[in-house]
Amino acid sequence: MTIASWLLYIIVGAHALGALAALGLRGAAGRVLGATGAGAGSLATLGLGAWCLGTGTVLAITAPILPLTGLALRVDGVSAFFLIVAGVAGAAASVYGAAYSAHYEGRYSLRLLGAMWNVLLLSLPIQVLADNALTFLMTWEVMSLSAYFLVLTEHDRRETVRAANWYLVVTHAGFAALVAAFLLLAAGDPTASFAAMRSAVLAPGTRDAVFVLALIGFGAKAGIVPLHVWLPMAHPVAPSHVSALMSGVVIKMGVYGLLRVSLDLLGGGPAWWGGLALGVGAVSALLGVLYALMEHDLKRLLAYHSIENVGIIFMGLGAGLVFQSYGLPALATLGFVAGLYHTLNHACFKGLLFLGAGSVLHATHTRNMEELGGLIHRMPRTAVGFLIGAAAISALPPLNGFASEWLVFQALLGGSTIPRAEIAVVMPIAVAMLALTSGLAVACFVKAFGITFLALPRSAEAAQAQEAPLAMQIGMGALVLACVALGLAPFFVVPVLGSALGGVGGLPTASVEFSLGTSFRVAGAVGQMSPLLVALGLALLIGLTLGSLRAFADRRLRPGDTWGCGRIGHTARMEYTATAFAEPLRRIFAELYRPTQDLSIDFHPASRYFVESIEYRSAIHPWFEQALYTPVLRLLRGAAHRVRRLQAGSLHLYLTYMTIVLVVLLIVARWPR
Amino acid sequence: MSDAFSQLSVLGSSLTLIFGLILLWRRGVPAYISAFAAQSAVLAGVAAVVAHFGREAELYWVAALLFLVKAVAIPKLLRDMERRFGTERELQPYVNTATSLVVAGLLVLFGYAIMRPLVAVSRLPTRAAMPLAMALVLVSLFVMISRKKALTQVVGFLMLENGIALLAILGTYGIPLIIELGVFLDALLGFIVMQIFVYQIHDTFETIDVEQLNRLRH
Amino acid sequence: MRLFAKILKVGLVTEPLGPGDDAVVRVARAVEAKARKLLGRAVAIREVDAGSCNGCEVEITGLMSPVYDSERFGIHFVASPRHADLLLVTGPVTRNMEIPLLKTYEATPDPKVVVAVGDCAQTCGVFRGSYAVVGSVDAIIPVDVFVGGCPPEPADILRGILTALDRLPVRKGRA
Amino acid sequence: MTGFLLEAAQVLLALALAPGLVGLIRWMKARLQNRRGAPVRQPYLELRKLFRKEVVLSTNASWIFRAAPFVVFASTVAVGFLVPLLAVPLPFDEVGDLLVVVYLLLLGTFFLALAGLDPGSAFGGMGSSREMTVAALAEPTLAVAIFALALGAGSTNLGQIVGRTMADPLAAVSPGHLLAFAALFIVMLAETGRLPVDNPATHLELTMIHEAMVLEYSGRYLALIEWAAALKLLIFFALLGNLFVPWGVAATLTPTALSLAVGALLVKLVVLAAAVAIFETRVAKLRLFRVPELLSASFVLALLAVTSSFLLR
Repeated sequence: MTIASWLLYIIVGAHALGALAALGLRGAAGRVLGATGAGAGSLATLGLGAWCLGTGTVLAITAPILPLTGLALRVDGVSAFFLIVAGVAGAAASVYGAAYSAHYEGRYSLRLLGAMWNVLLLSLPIQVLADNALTFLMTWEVMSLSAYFLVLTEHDRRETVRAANWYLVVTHAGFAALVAAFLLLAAGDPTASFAAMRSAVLAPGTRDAVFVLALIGFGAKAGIVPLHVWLPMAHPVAPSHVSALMSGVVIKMGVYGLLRVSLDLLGGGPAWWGGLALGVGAVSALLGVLYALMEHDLKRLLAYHSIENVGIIFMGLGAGLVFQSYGLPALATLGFVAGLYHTLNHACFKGLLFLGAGSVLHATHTRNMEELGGLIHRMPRTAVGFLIGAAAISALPPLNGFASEWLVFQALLGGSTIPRAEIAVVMPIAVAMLALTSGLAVACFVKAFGITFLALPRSAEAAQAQEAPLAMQIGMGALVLACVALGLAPFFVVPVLGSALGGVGGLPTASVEFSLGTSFRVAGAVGQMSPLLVALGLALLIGLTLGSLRAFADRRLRPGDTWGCGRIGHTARMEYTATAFAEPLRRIFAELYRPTQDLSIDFHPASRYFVESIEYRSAIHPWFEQALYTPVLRLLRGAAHRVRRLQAGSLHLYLTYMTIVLVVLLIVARWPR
Repeated sequence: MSDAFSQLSVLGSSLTLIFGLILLWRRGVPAYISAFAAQSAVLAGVAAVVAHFGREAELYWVAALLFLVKAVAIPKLLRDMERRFGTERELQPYVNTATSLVVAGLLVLFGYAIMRPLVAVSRLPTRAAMPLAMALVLVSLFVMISRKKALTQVVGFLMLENGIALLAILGTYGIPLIIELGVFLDALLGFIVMQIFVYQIHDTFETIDVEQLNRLRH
Repeated sequence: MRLFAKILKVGLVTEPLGPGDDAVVRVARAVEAKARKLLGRAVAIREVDAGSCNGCEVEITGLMSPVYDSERFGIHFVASPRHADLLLVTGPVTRNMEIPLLKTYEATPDPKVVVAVGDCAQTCGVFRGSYAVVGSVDAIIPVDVFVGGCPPEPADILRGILTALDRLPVRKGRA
Repeated sequence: MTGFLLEAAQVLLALALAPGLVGLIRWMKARLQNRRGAPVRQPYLELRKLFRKEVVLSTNASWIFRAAPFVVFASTVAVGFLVPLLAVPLPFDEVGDLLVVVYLLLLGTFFLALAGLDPGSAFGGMGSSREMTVAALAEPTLAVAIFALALGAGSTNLGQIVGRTMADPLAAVSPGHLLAFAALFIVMLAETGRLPVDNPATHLELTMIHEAMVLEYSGRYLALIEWAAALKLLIFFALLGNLFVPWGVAATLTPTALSLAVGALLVKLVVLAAAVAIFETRVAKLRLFRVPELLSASFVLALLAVTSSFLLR
């Protein structure tokens, strides 16, 4: 028995016990024990990933659990990395969830929540370890369904049910694409192992089809535009620790899957694969952040940012695929590393932000930013956590978002070494879109943090808010530490990621491209930097400024009212709102948002010069979603109508159908090939 | 030596393109006319540069002619027209300014992409500037598509002609003088015809907004 | 071309206009010297219209014009009392402006001085006794200097500012 | 060791020169308006005065409001360490490249915008909203201009870009360079709150962008913010001057070369200040919703710069 396999057993055991405890025990005991199992299992997942990545262990296990093929598991660098992603976010969210789910007591089923939470957390490591098509697809389904039940926790709300339905439909459409992709990849044999797929020689047309199907299937899971519609519906209505895990890890399984299929199983492809991934990534990133800007529901805003960040990750992967097709392994590694690094970073800061938003929801019972405000005074620790998450997702140095976005930029700039016209056209546009995305993200998080946590509370609930319980603070604190550490230490993380990718899909095994040191240099890329030194410098300079101000400047300080041109009273109604904050951008991008406006004025009956009330409504409609989904829905409805004719309600008719199908199947099966 | 040649030709072409972009950015017709005059002057300069480095004495004549006709005479005529109509501003183009500019940027990239094969096989020192000339042609066409006022369209047409001339100068070191003159005359004739039309439109509709031409159908 | 012509034209007339009459020049010199000593020659003014007929405002605007150009003495107007050293208050204080005036005074960081400009600010002028008027400026906030006149000339206002700066307590040491 | 001394010297020089640069622009503008204007040293006096005044702090404000001036100041000074003012290569060149410079400045903007929202004043919120809008829309131009520069130099590190242009003087007049310069000039106007985008001398809250955010600050905090703003302007000028016209930047650390570098820097700053002053006299402030048009024009220039750089490779 090696350490790795022990860890694997601990993962399975802990989650199984956690699920059983959650199902079997009532009240606080079940909740805490379930969370403990989940947390322990996640820590073991993290340990397994770190151990395998650190020692380079390749572990392969086959257990005869599934029919036909058995459960085939294998750890390599890529899966070990995703184990770490799942472990970090899972552990933090489990600790947080132990306290967070307390307020569901007596209202919603805690048993189902605890059990499904453990099932989901168990399915994630299995997912990335899966080594044959059947294991992969079965786990995929378990993961999707457990996430579905978790989304449905608050099942008595209309929006929850609607969101869960959308999620189920889109994810199953994606699943269908995946099944098709794997069937093509394995030449019709659903039991084929990944090793067999790697060595299989496919026609170029088939390979293209597999890639496109995989992009659709995994893109639906990852929330790539235009398959993202379920994401901003499902993430807000799920319990917050579930949102954190779904946004941080579950949608990353799409990234993992795409990487596994396109790079590992297919071994890379023509340049347009990468170009397609880069393109949908850039569009998702930009549209994600643009819609996030218009959102005033804190959790939905974060959900749109998940789309944005998945887009950035896809840009990194796409750039990697492009470079690989041009035979530039060092640059390709840079692109993939940038994508993976951002995956890990996003799991940390987005997990943190969702947990922070959960604390706000927990304290104020509203997700609407227009009713929040001033929480920094009532919930100082949550505010610090959210601020760090906001700065990290805005790619501000020296936090982790900056390190990975810098890498994506470097990868794209590195593309300038390819002397081809299409690259010369695509790369500057991609760089510009990424830059616009990150600029808008900063604006969006100034809004999210500023409106939610600063200024005066805009409602009684916000004014009465209480700081989150300790367990929730611990969950957030862990992720804060992760964000800071990952931001300061790219010189450590990047070579590890490089070695994790080593050997996958023909990438160079030894990652000599990345030199260690506090400032890290990347061969093929065109710049270097050191977040650690930047952070040190900033800290030093702040200290120095503070010190010299103490010494030389006047130190008097007098509290006073906020300056409002001498207005007599200053109330929360006079503050800038989230809508107002985003208004300039809404006007600038009006052609995209197509806002509808509705102004109705009630005049005083006596005179038109006196107004009794003014009502102004404005809403934005994601027109491309309507343009895309309305026809599909109409088509589906039409098809369903036609199919309904088959439904006569007569038992005999149904039996006839079955007989016909049986006969046809027998004929097909017996048909000589 | 030839390095300076290609730098200068690219610089000149970039300038003509930027003057073309002013049509998308500014709203006043006087600014358009100034931009056109400046662009023509730069075009004449490019022709002179090509004449100097390419040792094509004929092109000096083309340069001088270009300068006289396009940088001096036509702008003067245009200003007269503008004065007669008063200031009509391009207030509501079909495509708003910011989008227009981004579209123009994409057109430049597109021009670059389609000229790439030609540039790759060409050995001329001026080859690097040709995509920019192509981009000017595309941008001028876009101006004519997206703007409403007849005068804007006239200037757009003239810039289109400038772009073609630039392409000819860069690509072949000037087509023979005779053909050049023919094209020139053509353009001049076209300009005069358009001028007459604009006057007619103005007299009929009291505006030179070409959107009003839709009314002719009824 | 027109752009260049314009800039050339502007460039040609870029001669400093002579300061107005002699009195202004003398006041100006004095203000400059005092201001340098007291506030490091940087005085930020917040103007408060506490109910004036805007006659005083016209004259105050004259301070910023090229003729008087108060900026050359380091005196400039700012948008927020938080940035200001000196409040320039005009008009009789109306009921609606009473609290805003007080709040403006409170919002101004120390050291600060107040100059009340115009007769109304001192005596309420023709508005005295009106139901809408609370009283003179010094009934609401401490005033350092009154500048008389209806309206006072910019030179008088400058002189008033100067006198007020005189009253400013000079802070020394670890200021 | 000399390298670190050089770093310290250049940052101190930048801090010392920055208010004077603002004063110089104001003085030139005053002259262009036929006014005598305040002397160039005026901003120093204003800063000294502000450091001696008390602070009035809104009761609604949190620690963010008090921390923001320090973050803004420190991040701008940190950028001062990364941008080559006098000599290349700087010892801190590999600590951060041009992207780090851009994002460090963005860090300052982020905190200043939060501080604008913190006291709950409507003006502050308006300023934050507008500042973030402009900052976000300026990003693509910045990134693409950096792309154009990196294409030429094969690096985003400032020392290498400067060094490459110094080695190949003809590159300074190459179209890619000139276009990128024009694009960055427009972005500079937007980022430092200069005229067609923002009016640094306005008193009307409704037309403000940058000023509206700092309406609530007073005393030493205001001084830090003003100083940081002046430093940001100087850094942008130095970037424009030294990245595109690197002549005079010392390649060796001899006294002659360094004094020449100081002289060259001063000349460049004065020239750029004159350009800005003349430009600001000529143009009117744009409506807020025409600012995107200006920025998209600069974006097109940057795209053209990239294309030209590709062409001439």
